[in-house]
Amino acid sequence: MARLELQNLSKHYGPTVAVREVTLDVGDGEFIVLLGPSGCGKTTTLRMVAGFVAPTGGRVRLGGQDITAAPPWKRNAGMVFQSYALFPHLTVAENVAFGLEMRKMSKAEIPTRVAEALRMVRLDGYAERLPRQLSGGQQQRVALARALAIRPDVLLLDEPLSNLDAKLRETVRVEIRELQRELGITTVMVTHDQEEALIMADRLVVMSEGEVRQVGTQRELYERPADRFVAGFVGRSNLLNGKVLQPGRFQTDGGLTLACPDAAPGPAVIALRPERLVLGAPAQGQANRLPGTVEFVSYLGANIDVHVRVSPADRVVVSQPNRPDTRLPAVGDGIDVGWPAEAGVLFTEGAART
Amino acid sequence: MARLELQNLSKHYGPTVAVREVTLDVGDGEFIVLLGPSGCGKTTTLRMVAGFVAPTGGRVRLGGQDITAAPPWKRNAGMVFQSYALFPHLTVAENVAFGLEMRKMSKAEIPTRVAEALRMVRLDGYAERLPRQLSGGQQQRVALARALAIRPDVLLLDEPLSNLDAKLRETVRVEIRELQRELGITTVMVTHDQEEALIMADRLVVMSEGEVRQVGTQRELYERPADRFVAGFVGRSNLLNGKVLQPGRFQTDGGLTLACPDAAPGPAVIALRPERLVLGAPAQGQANRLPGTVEFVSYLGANIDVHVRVSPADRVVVSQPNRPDTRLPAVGDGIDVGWPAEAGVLFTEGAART
Amino acid sequence: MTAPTLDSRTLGRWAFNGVAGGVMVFILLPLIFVIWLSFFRQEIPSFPPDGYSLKWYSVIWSNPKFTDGFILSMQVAVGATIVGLLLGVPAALCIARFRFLGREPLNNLLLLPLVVPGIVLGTAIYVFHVELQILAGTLPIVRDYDITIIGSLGALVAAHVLLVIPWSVRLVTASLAGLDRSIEEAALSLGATPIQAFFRVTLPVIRPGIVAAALFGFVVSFGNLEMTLFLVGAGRTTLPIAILQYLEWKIDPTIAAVSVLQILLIGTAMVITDRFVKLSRVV
Amino acid sequence: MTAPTLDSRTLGRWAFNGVAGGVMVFILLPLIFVIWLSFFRQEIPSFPPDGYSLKWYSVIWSNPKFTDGFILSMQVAVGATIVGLLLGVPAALCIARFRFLGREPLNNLLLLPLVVPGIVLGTAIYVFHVELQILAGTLPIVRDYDITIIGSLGALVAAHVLLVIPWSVRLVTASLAGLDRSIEEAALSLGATPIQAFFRVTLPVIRPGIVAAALFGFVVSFGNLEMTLFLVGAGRTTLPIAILQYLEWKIDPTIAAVSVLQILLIGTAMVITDRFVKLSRVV
Repeated sequence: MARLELQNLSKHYGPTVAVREVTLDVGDGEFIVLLGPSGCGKTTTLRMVAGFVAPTGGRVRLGGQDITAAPPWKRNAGMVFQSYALFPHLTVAENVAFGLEMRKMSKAEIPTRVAEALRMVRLDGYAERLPRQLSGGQQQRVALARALAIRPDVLLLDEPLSNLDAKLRETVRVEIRELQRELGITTVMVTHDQEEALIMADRLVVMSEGEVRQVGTQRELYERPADRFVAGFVGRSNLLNGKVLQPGRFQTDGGLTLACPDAAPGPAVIALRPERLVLGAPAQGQANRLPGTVEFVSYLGANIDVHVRVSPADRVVVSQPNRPDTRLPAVGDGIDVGWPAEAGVLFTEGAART
Repeated sequence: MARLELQNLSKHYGPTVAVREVTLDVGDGEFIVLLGPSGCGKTTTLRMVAGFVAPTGGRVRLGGQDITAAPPWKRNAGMVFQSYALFPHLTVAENVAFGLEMRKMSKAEIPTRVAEALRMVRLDGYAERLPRQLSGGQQQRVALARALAIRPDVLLLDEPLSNLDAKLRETVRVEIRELQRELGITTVMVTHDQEEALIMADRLVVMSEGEVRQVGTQRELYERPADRFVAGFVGRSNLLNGKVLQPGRFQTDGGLTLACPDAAPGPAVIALRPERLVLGAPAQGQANRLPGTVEFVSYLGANIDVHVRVSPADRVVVSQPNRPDTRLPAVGDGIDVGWPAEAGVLFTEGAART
Repeated sequence: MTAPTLDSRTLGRWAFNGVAGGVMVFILLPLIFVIWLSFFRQEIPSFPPDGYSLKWYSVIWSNPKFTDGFILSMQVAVGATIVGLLLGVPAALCIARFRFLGREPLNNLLLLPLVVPGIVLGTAIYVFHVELQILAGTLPIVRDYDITIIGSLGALVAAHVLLVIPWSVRLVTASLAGLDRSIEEAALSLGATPIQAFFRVTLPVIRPGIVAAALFGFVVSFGNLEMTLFLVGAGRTTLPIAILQYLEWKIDPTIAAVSVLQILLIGTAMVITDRFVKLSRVV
Repeated sequence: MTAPTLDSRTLGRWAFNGVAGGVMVFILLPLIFVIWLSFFRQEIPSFPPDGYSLKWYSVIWSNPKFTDGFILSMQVAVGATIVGLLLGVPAALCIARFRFLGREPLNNLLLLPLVVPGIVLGTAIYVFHVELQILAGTLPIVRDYDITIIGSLGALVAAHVLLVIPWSVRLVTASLAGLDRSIEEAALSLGATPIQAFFRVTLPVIRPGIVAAALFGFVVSFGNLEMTLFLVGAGRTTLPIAILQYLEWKIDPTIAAVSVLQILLIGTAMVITDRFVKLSRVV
């Protein structure tokens, strides 16, 4: 339970830059998620905090102390690995006790602490089992108990849920977050799953190609994405390429002219959240109103996605909440799409980027 | 392009029943998805259609012909494997040509058909590459082209998207569906991903433990799930255990009394879709209105999930669309949850089931 | 900014490299010495050498024991490799594919020729041949045509097949284990019969394993002395036996020269194979 | 309701089982014959046997060549296995862990003792020892204390270490490849130093590979004849050499009996090892 500070943390492998100048301040008890596609440097960053990778530059501070040069076994960081990394030849209790033994805790105290850690993850009855006798979900909880038993200053989670099946993941992510909040332990998690990140984090750090693209709460990332990458990666966005003709007017490559927020003229991308678009009659009153043709309809239960072609080069996805009275449009129907000018987010930089 | 009929198809391995009496009628050009958790028998069913697994009982008919006893190489079924199963020693063009050569097509005609198949999946320029020189998404398209080049009567897809990354999967699933619709080819796909299934299918077949639980369109499955399993697996549901006291009155195990649709008294489960529940002031007018405490809040971009404890034993998730003016409730807030009586779906059978 | 973690790790790395280097030197040193010795001019090895010469290499060619031995060794090794692959590849397919009852025993049995000492195997096969000859002697056809088993080339090849089989089965099994079975199913679904699928898909994909199997089988058979000692017919010698017999008679750099040639032969075969297959990955 | 698909597959299955069975018989037949022969009563093998007897087994014990040979073979094999593991385990760690420059060459080099014919290796090491003795002779300490290298037990063990190393490195490398590296990192993050992590986590997990390595190293060293022939000192014999010398003198079922005992010894070791490790999975 301590504050974690990363200052200009970098890792180079020869000419390749895995992580570039990451600066991050994780408050006491905060849950931070590093989010990004594979190869974006998020795992390397976590491993530098754990001490498995020596940074090329920058500092790591934990609870005010500089631990940049400390070896992993002197950092008091509890880590949960993607593979769980349980010791296959030790029982559940011995796995959990391992860190306590390494800390030379008295033989009398260890069983109490092990039992406490196992109770925390609801595995009281499993102390004598071997890891291979447990299900994936149970193994994951043993890994968590083992990391928590040493009462670490910081908890590091490396894609801890990626080996669980989809339905189990839904409940476990909430459980882990509630446990972390209860214990008030500073936590850094790495994931490539944006839904997982959105559900669990206090703040998110979006990374790409070794760099931090944006740090912020869910709402900040979703409503004010810093660039095109974040707009596409966190939540879904319709991205339309084109240019700003004059402040407030945007022309797509497909030739449509749209109302948009103010921005300097020049090449740009406009990002539209699917759920900010409306279809049919409600489109009448909007600043932007385009006639289009329905090309694809997905009934997703809570929402309905409608893919509408609005110009030969432009197709947008509209997400509507599914009300009992919602009528599903059919493929080929003509339909109007509308949205207010302020629903568009403009990126002038990096317009050529994917 | 033909109709596919399965009649009481079963597969037993000794005393274990992998697939039990599956009957299904796939129309000409229809896209059917077999959906279920791993081990539910969906892949075995697909492999019986392909001819790789000999059924213990039942019949398979394709285009009116009984093919139950035909070996795979006489079935004219194009299959796309989860691993893509490209021939690693052959180029892309040779991979696609393989099925045509086996059909003794003339040497003059093959290149035309190969080019046509590659154009279909937008891989025109890659004919001379080897599979290992392609990205995962490109390999997947070669596998699709190879299966389509033989102009099969039925296209079989075995988790074709599970090896692609999340963002790519979002676009590929729409592409495959549009291609299938354009070619009008009868298709059976297997997946464990409910979102994928909802987006791609004309009709879904939900399987569990070797049995078909329900067959229907997205809307049928979502709004009228046949049992508790389907309600939990297709979309999300709050499942509250309890009993029907009298028609229209339900009591949860946590002691809450709720208005519900009519059903015979006895033990039952009530399933509530998170997006049918409302929070705060709008809850006032509803048939069910419960005071509760907010325990967890997830900002998911398009939606906001609020977990509310309504009794010591009952917690419900409420999903609200995220409007620009939506206020996020805080953990610990007292809040009302409400829903109309008809939003609950009752299952009296299998109340004890998970 | 070098952290202590790094220092101790770098140190560990150097220690490890030291061990690896030591092992390398340990293996290489005798080979280097024998190569050096083969170029000595004088007959009795002594230090420092009087001078260097290639004459011992030319001596080899004028000694019919060596040339005849080389030819017989080649015949036996090529024969045994071919037969061993013809038996080993189907056996490997069988082991990799089917969960049949005798699978585990067969798998363990295949280790036997690797672990049973050559001298025991040689004795056993010699005795077996003797008994076979005795049994066969009761058949009129064998008596009439005076067919001999003991010491025949066929019997020697059959025995060497025993040496080849474990390598061929294990190497081919290893490549089959790395083979995605669904590529065969893909071939079937595209209209190939099982036989077409095997020859057009399976075989090309496992070819590296088969090449490696052939190499190892050949080398092991070519160099075998222990078993061959008992089984080779009167008046015949394989190269290893020729070397042994020469050594009983005198020690001069000829033997070193023969060894160098043999190492060159094997080394070349390995380098060529390595172009097809990364040996260290298969073996 | 048996489909033709099934029929042709069942047929294929039988064909495969036939091949597997054939291979099994082919490997087992000589061994079965030698076991049978060891119980024959008469001295010269002939069919049918005059009767059965255990006397050949008792003959072994009264022949000091066999008992002395057995003891020396044991000493050499145990020594070579221990030294081989002490060198092989660190080398395997090194190969499995670091992408160092000499990694591929070292990996290929380790195959050398497996593929270089024993007779070549034996010659090379013999020559090496001779040269070493000559070089060492120039040092006063060696002259004064009359230290001999040629034919010494130490030299023999050192040579046999060459036979043990490829097996120990390959088997341990295979178990390390199956080891999730993050379990070591987990140990470090829980406060274990690298040395504690190695002894409390890595070593217990790769123990099966080490046991298998020890078994194979022991067996290969114990049964080696080719290399030992050149290196054993005057008046000393290992068991395989004793068998060879006995065979030059006469052929009777004693040899069969010795072979059976040796097979039993190896078989027992394999069965015991198999309880720790599924051999067919490691090797």
